[in-house]
Amino acid sequence: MNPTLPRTNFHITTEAYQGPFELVLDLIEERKLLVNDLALASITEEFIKHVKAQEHFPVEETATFVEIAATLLLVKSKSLIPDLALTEEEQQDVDDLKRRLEAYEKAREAARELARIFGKAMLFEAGARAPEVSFAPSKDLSASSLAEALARALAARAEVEKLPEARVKPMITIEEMMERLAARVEQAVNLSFKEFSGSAKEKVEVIVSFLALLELVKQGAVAAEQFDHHGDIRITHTSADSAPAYG
Amino acid sequence: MLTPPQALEALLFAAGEPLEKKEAAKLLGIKPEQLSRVVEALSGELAGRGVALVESANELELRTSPAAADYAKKLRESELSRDLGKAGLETLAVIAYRGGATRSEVDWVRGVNSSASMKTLLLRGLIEGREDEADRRRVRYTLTTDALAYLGLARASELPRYGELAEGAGALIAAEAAAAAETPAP
Amino acid sequence: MLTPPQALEALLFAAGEPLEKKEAAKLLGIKPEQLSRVVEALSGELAGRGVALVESANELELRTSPAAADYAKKLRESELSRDLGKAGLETLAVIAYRGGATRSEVDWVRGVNSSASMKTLLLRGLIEGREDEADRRRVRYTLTTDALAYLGLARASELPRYGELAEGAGALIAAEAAAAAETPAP
Repeated sequence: MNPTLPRTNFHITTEAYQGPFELVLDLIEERKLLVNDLALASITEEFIKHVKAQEHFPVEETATFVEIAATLLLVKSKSLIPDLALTEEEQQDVDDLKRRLEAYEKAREAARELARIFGKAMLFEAGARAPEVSFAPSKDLSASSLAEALARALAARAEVEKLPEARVKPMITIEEMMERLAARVEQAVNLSFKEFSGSAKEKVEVIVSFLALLELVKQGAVAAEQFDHHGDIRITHTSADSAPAYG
Repeated sequence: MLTPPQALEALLFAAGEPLEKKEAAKLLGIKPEQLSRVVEALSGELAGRGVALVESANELELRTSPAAADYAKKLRESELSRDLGKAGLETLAVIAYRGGATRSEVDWVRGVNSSASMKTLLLRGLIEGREDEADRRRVRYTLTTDALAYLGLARASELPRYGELAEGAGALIAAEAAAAAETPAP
Repeated sequence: MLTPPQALEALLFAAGEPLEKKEAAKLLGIKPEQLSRVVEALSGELAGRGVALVESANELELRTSPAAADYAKKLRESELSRDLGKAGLETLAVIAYRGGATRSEVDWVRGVNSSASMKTLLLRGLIEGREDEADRRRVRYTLTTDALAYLGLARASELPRYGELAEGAGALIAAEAAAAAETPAP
């Protein structure tokens, strides 16, 4: 990271966070940490607070924010209770989040570089010369080929508009996951309670407040789910890759 | 930092058409009497290349060099004989079915920038542009009479599946125009 | 007789717009795989001149060189269009630094739905989509020569901090696998 780069363009505080990765990275960078388990655990609470406080929450992304909150909680749980064994799927979620954050961190840095040079030293195209027009139709031109071309273009557009809705992920799985996680954390605390010695009281307090936090997220998940009854909540992975050729 | 001959080359390239010598000197920030040395230097640099500097009494222009005439001719022939392809046909179809369209309207229906296709269709005499009657700052493109005759059509409504396709394109344009009016840059 | 780089310069100058690489090879009478050497040679010959060769994944175009921006700007003030927003820049960055990306890859990296940004970039002609050669059901988006020109770059490898910020092949494969796992077969 280059500390000399102007970054004001990207830290307009009144602007709503566009996506969860942006928020996670901002919180990590504020603490001058690198993307790792420790950093993720240390920002979990703050992330959830932000999510709950954000009024202009992009509706479409609600589900994604809650999903990331859930994964962060996994990391946090593991950091508080090392005995807690993550399932293979959970561990995969955590690894996936770290990989994506690393990729996004680079993309964000790259975007700053592009912002710095975009339009600054433009390469201009050749000046337009008056075209010598001569009527030259082509072999592939006919009334029916025009009809086919327009029908194809309209169909491709309809597909692009439609695709996001096709990939709705049921929110219920997140709520279930939260509940499961809460239950497992409680159990793990009970199991290892006797191991707590001198600083036990402090640690118990941390975990109790953490459980309260989990409860909040659960409520958030429920709220998001209820919202889903009024409008579609879209998950970000579209593969709406059908688009007409440029030209 | 560019030398004056290099700056002149860039200016003439960007101008496209012949540039007045007085204007060129002004844009280069030199005195008119200094220009001839710059012109001479650029001519020398371009000697034997694919592009040449053409100088008349009052004007300067870049042109493909005589040695490159064959390539320019081949390019032109290829441009005129090529299939229109998917992008070209789509662009022409939007203009045909709408009975005329602006550049943005074509872009909106296709979802991509159509400048290159429009240029080709203009060059091949398949469409022509006129000031839009509703908004004089815009150009409205329509099929040329040659194109309509080639397609064997007296009017747009004779196109296959006219009602359905014209309506589909119209709906997209209306939706995009409304969206463009309310959203700023992303 | 012109050398192949000089002939290419003449062709691109005469075209006055981006020329498909395939088409350029055909017009030069060389095999497509021989083109990259000619492109390299011409880029070298144009170094320090007022005109530069811009190369995107699929096309070649002559443009004024970065150093000439201040001169050319005087002639073409109107072309300077508005900046891209944060979302647009991030989307452009993912596509640029990965040497092209599918829509799901962009979403995967940004963690948000990027359809709106992609649409704007397509409409502005800054990216173009083509069938992915590895998987024909997908569309791969790459920068256009126009996007490179806005950035003042002749080719993607000149992007700032390219080596450091470009994603390695490993990360790309991970992204593809993740996207494939979450995408039901169409």
